[in-house]
Amino acid sequence: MAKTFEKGNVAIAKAAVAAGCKYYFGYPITPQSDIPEYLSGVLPSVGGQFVQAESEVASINMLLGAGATGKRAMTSSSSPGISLKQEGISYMAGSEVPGVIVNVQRSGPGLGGIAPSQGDYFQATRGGGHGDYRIFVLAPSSVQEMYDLTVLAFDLADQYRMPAMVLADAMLGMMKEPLDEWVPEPKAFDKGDWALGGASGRPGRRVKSLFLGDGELAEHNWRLAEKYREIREKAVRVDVQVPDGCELAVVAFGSAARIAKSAVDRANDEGRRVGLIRPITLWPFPTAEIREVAERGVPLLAVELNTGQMVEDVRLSSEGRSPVTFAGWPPGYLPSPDDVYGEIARRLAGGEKVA
Amino acid sequence: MAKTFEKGNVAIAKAAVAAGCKYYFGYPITPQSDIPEYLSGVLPSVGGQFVQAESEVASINMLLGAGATGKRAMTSSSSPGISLKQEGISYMAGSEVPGVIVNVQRSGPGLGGIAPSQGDYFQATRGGGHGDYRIFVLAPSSVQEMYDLTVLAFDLADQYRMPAMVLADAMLGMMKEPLDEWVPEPKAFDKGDWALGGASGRPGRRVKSLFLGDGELAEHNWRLAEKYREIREKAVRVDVQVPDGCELAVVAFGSAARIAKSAVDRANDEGRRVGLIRPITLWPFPTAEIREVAERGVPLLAVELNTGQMVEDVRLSSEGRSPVTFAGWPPGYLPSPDDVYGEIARRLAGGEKVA
Amino acid sequence: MNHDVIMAGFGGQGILMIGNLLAVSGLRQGLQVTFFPSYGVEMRGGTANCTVTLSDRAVGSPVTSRPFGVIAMNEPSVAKFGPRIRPGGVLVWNASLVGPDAFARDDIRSVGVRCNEIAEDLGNAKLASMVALGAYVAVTGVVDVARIGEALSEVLPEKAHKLIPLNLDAIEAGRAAADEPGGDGHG
Amino acid sequence: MNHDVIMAGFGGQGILMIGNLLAVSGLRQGLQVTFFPSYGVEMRGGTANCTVTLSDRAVGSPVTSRPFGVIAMNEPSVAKFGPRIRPGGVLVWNASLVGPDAFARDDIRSVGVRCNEIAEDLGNAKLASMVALGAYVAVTGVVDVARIGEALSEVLPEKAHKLIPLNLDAIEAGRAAADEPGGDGHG
Amino acid sequence: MAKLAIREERCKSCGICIEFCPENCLEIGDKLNAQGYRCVRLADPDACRACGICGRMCPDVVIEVWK
Amino acid sequence: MAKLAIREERCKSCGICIEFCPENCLEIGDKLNAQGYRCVRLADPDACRACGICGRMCPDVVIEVWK
Amino acid sequence: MKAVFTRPESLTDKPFHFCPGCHHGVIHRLVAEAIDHYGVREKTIGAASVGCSVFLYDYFDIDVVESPHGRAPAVATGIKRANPDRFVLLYQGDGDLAAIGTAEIIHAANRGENLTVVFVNNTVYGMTGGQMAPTTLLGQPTTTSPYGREFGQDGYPIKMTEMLAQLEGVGYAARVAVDTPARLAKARKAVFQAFETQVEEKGMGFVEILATCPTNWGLPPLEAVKRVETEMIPYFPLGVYKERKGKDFL
Amino acid sequence: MKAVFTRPESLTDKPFHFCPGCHHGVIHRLVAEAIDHYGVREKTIGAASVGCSVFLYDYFDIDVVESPHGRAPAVATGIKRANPDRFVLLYQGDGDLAAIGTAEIIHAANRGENLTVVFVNNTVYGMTGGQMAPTTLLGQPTTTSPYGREFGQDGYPIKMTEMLAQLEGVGYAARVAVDTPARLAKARKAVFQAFETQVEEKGMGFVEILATCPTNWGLPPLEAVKRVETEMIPYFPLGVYKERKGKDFL
Ligand SMILES: Cc1ncc(C[n+]2csc(CCOP(=O)(O)OP(=O)(O)O)c2C)c(N)n1
Ligand SMILES: Cc1ncc(C[n+]2csc(CCOP(=O)(O)OP(=O)(O)O)c2C)c(N)n1
Ligand code: SF4
Ligand code: SF4
Ligand code: SF4
Ligand code: SF4
Repeated sequence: MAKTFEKGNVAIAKAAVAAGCKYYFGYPITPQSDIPEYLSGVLPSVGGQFVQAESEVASINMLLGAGATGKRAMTSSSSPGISLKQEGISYMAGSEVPGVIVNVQRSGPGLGGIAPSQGDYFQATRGGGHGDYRIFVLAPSSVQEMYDLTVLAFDLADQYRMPAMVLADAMLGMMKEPLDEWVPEPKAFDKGDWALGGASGRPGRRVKSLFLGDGELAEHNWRLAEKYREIREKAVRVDVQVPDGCELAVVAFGSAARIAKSAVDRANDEGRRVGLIRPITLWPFPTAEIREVAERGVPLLAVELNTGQMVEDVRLSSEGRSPVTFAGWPPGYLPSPDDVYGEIARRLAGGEKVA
Repeated sequence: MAKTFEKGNVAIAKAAVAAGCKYYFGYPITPQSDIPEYLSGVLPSVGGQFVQAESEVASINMLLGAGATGKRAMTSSSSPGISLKQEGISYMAGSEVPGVIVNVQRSGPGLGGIAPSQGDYFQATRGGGHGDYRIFVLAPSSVQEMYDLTVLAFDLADQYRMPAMVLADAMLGMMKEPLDEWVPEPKAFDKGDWALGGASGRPGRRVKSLFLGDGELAEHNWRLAEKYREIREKAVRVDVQVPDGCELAVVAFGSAARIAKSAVDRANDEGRRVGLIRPITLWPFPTAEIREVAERGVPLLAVELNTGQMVEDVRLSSEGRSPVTFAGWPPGYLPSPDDVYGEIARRLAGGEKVA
Repeated sequence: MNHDVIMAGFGGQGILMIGNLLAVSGLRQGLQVTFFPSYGVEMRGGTANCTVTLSDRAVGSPVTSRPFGVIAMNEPSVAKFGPRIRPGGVLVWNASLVGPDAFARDDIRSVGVRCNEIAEDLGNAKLASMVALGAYVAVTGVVDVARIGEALSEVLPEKAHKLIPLNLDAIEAGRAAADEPGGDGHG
Repeated sequence: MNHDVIMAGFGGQGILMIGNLLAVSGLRQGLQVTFFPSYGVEMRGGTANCTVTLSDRAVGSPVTSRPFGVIAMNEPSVAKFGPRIRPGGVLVWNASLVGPDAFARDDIRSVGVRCNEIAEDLGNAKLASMVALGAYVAVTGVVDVARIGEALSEVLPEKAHKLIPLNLDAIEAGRAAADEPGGDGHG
Repeated sequence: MAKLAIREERCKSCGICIEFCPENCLEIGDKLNAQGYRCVRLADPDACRACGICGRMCPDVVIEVWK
Repeated sequence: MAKLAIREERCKSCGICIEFCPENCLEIGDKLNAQGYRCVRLADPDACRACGICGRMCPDVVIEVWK
Repeated sequence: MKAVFTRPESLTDKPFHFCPGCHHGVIHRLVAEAIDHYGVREKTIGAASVGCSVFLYDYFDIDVVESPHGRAPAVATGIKRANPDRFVLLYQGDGDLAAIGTAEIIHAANRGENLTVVFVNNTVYGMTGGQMAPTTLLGQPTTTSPYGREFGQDGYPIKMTEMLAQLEGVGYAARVAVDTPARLAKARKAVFQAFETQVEEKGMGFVEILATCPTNWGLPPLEAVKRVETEMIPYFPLGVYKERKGKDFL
Repeated sequence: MKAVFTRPESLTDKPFHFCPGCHHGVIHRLVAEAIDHYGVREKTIGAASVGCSVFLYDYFDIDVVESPHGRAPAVATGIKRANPDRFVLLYQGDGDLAAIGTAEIIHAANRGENLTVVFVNNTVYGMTGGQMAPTTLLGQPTTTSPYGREFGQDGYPIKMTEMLAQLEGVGYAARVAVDTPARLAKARKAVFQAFETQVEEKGMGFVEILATCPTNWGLPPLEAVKRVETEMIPYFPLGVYKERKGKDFL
């Protein structure tokens, strides 16, 4: 099939259908409403269900319900709506229910605005909900990746029985690019030993996060921690372009990485050696990969569309091995490649004291 | 007045009244319901209002409303309820509305249980809501501090026009200790230039977080970031007990610090030299103070009632200057001083590989 | 001095009441005290327990894994907390609900008291845990009995003050039972 | 080749439509393209703009601070984006709503077109931005006009295909207007 | 003949079965169960006509009834 | 005599005032305002009896009416 | 011998943790009887809620998912939409359904979700220690209305069945009590009807059951049972508020 | 000359950002007239909501706090409880009030908060681009009900005024429209009544106003205005649903 020219949001919606997701629960919010709009038209025709919930709180809980029965399902929203889903996300993580959650980030805090932002990095990667848990956080940086990583999110969610979030933003959601709508091979995940479907020929089973027996909850938490450790080892995805001899490596994800890429290209065109590290999974974060670059002594520059969030993970990766600096643009002003180039140039000129 | 023997939760409620808080909005949840229960009896008699809201979402928004008019007000809840307040907290931070939020943490993730936990450290310090914002996070570690830090929370909230959270847990909330119910001097905070009370003799004004003008929101975010920077410089509180020659320093807050204290005492009684660092403000985190200890080469052991959250801030403080290890007990098993002592002893014996 | 005791039983047996009472008695005796309940308020029909620590220094941890004393009002509590007692410590157990063979240790002092029956004899089944407290205080001497009287008037709401004598009777009955031959030990 | 153009105007003027159309035309001409709208869907009555980038290499940033071209359909858009045009670039402005004195630069090519009137003459006021696109494509030659025809049939839903000829007329009228003497420059 | 099966360990001594027994044949017994409740017992077996009301009203499904 | 003040820059050409004018004295004019709308105008001033309906029905408070 | 009354099959053998005299136990049993009667045990998925009934999953031998407080109707919607051939059961308290979960129950009802909802109204938050609920009666003291619920401060007790019965999506709505043998029999019928409504796909089947909470009312069990009749029923009238005969709403 | 119709004083001079023919403009003006009439401008605090009316604070020369989507009734409760002598005004859309904010409006009403609520029902989510609202009519296509709202899938359009009128805490509840001069006059009266209810401390004053959204209905302004009469009013009957004469609820 020839490439279509598609909006990032629509790419996510199409990927969900391609991945076999039949159930969508959501509440309108800009800049992601294309997702429910597209799916409300398409899901009925594939035997699925589109439910416009009364709120984001209801949506995430519908996802919990559908996910608990082993069915592939999705919800999507944008920043304030995602805040409202935090209790539900914590429940899903605690009850080990798979499901895909899309956050097309907009500006915050509060009502903020609808411009692109990466202000929800902490919320996504540290768990905005209560308790010790993690969710997958995938950060696409092109319309094609909006599609590819959504497909991946469904697989990861099922494989590890946990929520997976696609963390996009208003830029990636609203922009259009050519898209290859490939059809994934259906993967078989055996949910027979936990999914609910009626206690036919077996005792009733439960999907829950309440554990009151002596030490039971501690054990549950350690089991989750062990799962997360395994994921940190196995599931990291990152695009590292830091050839030998680099004077600086920019670390950026999502739309910031797009903008940074143009700036890095320009610096290299001008004869400097600047690398680019683009985390694709934000959780698990590519700590080892960045550490390796830090160990080579390459200074790191974190570029984000916020006032400094991922930079903490970069620092935690470097842990003093090489200097880490930050350049950020909170929402309300979208930096151009020139802006980012300016920051790179300042670093190369030694103009920035490193913390 | 002689010391009373009081529950931590009640100490918070009494401190709120002493600090001049007249308005409380909340929804019942264990293990903090003593707070609304106490206040429902007392507030009417001081000319205040106790409102049992229909939910935690409503409570935080009532707080937003009362706070926007410059009145001292409070809400309290426990972990899942705090997750539901995240959108509202982000709005308060974005609109610069003061208010006190109490989280008496229980076990998570999900429904979890009602046992003590420190699983919400990330949520509290990184912002569980969307966007770039911070709130004060104060971590009492005795019933007296439940009182003292609640009083402080009201002052900090008013001084910096932002939410302040008292982050306690089921242990501190339910335990009883002697309490000195001192009466704070009323501090005067001038709210005349922003609080709402009717546009009498002046144009209408607004309390809001939506900024759509060109670059306006970016500017707003930078202004907030600058405020946060100032707070980081001025408002850190920490109790550092790391005499020269220490072989190890334990870093712990809240109830974990109580348990750790007994373990550290035992180690010192046995002739070892072990220090204790107790962050009192979790945000702003005592980065410089811990860094100073790390610079002295003292290995750091973070002890928490979770699977590892504050330890990241300890690592970010050390940034490789001295080794940082972690010992944690997620909820469901409450460690005894012996458990913590065991971990200390292992470190002293060199038994733990440092990451 | 550092005296820590865990009291445990069914929710509703008055465990938290006696813990609180002992703590306030200690406080009024000039000790440093903490009282830490572990009670499933969100879990009906569960068990309740609390830890009271009395010390002449500031109390660090309000929880303990190896207490000096245990008051166990039902069988699960004996099973759970009995083994944790430090050698040389004290166990008071409710012989009304716990059989004599439930638990044995030679390195502690173990006192069985028929708390329910004694309380019912006093006319109020709810006093069972007060009886146990009386026995515990008698055996350990951790606080003066007089302090308990004072603490009762501090802890009980005004309108319940008329019940103080009855409570003191229960304490006294517990003391007496602990002193009885055979009240001590596993029989 | 790396051609970036910002189109801007009131919400509802069809800005996103022409941006999308230009991008698809480029795509069908074998170029790499991105289309990035910046539209206050949650803000009625606001302004809309979009950036289209056409390149023979993979497009990095879909946003630009200094575009080659600008199509400005109202006065605020001229004021906002006009100054950002790279020297040697192109500005097409809507002379129906923007006065001739609104903006002047000597280092770019500036083309005023009475888009609203031309569109109304064609019988549909909504074609104004299509007229502007016609002028822009004529001036810059960034894509073949034939590609726009193809792109129209890809972009418009089947039932709107009957409107394709009218749209092409608008493109053509825009081209013609741009060629007119006086259509070029500030007058 | 009526048969009542009373699972004594489950009785919470609430008295509801006694209150609603139309023949007044139940009463609170002397025995403490492990939960500390004095369990209900069939005081007057002959009067019982196995109507089943005690079983149905009991919140704890303590009593089963056969005829 | 009736006086209509029409703030042309605010008119959005919705036509509501025209529709509800009982005397049919309003119409859409030729002039484009800066927002690109052709503003309403009083076509027949003599017919206007200053009832105020146009002002009240206009969603944009474009028209004020005096008598 | 013939069984006059025996434990229903879909109840597990686990003893209830409820307080003495608490009506949750009776209501659990009625629900189990309905599950048995309609033979749906093997195709039922329960959406448990948070409250004293949170351990539902220990007592019913069915599949259960735990919902966050108040959100069971949303969780159940997710289950039912993804599994229209399953039987989906909700059991919610008055804090859960009438306070925090107001939006969820109203919109699940309004969408006409085919669900069976058992709503236990005991006029307080039981599990958390007796705080005021939206259903608390005027004058009733609770731990957060220590001077008694007062309209000017706290509003009137809310009548959920009346409110929900108005919505087209609701196929059956009734209020019953289990304080006497006669009312218990009616309650049983109502619970069965609420099941049947789902079985026949007539929209939401809703039954509100007035219940005791002796512990938080501070009353001995038998006095608590009496209060249902003397104080609750007068304010919360019993009866069937809606009964759709056919699928006439489609 | 005598003014027949002039701009109310408490409206700022800022031009509305609404689409051509959108009734939000008329309703804003009515509200401003009520503020002027009751002389409460200097003591009013508005709780703005999220929707096309989010810029309320630009148009009214009053103090305003911005509420999260749907939560204005909670925000307003906080304001009013802490400032009982202030006049507190809410202005909410149907997505805001009847979907995400269902629990907040019902409980503010049930608590009898002294608030004035202007509820603009235009059967869609305007600001976000025309998605289905709980009030969307059966058969009405929207961007998330592209085949038209269908009961089996989406439920019936919800009638908030009828639901709220039942609650004791509501002092006044009416549904009006502004599509013709005659109805506009009645609507003005109803808005005034909703103000008066708060002024006289009779509980919540609630007025639902049927309104156009030409943009998201895909209709030219005049056709949109006609739809109010032909499609909306038949389903959402106009009238006063509740009017408390005295403080008889106290
Ligand atoms: C988000 C959240 N808020 C609050 C709670 C605490 N909580 C647990 S159960 C409950 C209410 C119980 O009352 P009800 O629903 O009436 O049921 P009952 O216990 O009386 O049967 C509350 C408030 C919670 N678990 N989660
Ligand atoms: C928590 C949250 N969810 C969703 C949104 C997106 N949103 C903004 S306005 C709106 C609905 C607007 O519809 P309505 O209330 O009917 O008002 P109208 O625009 O039609 O006047 C929505 C869903 C938001 N801002 N916040
Ligand atoms: S009703 Fe049940 S629990 Fe109550 S006394 Fe009778 S048998 Fe015991
Ligand atoms: S009603 Fe107002 S906006 Fe509409 S045409 Fe008339 S003056 Fe213009
Ligand atoms: S607290 Fe009340 S509702 Fe809960 S089990 Fe006890 S009596 Fe029943
Ligand atoms: S989108 Fe609809 S509600 Fe919003 S301003 Fe336009 S017409 Fe009015």
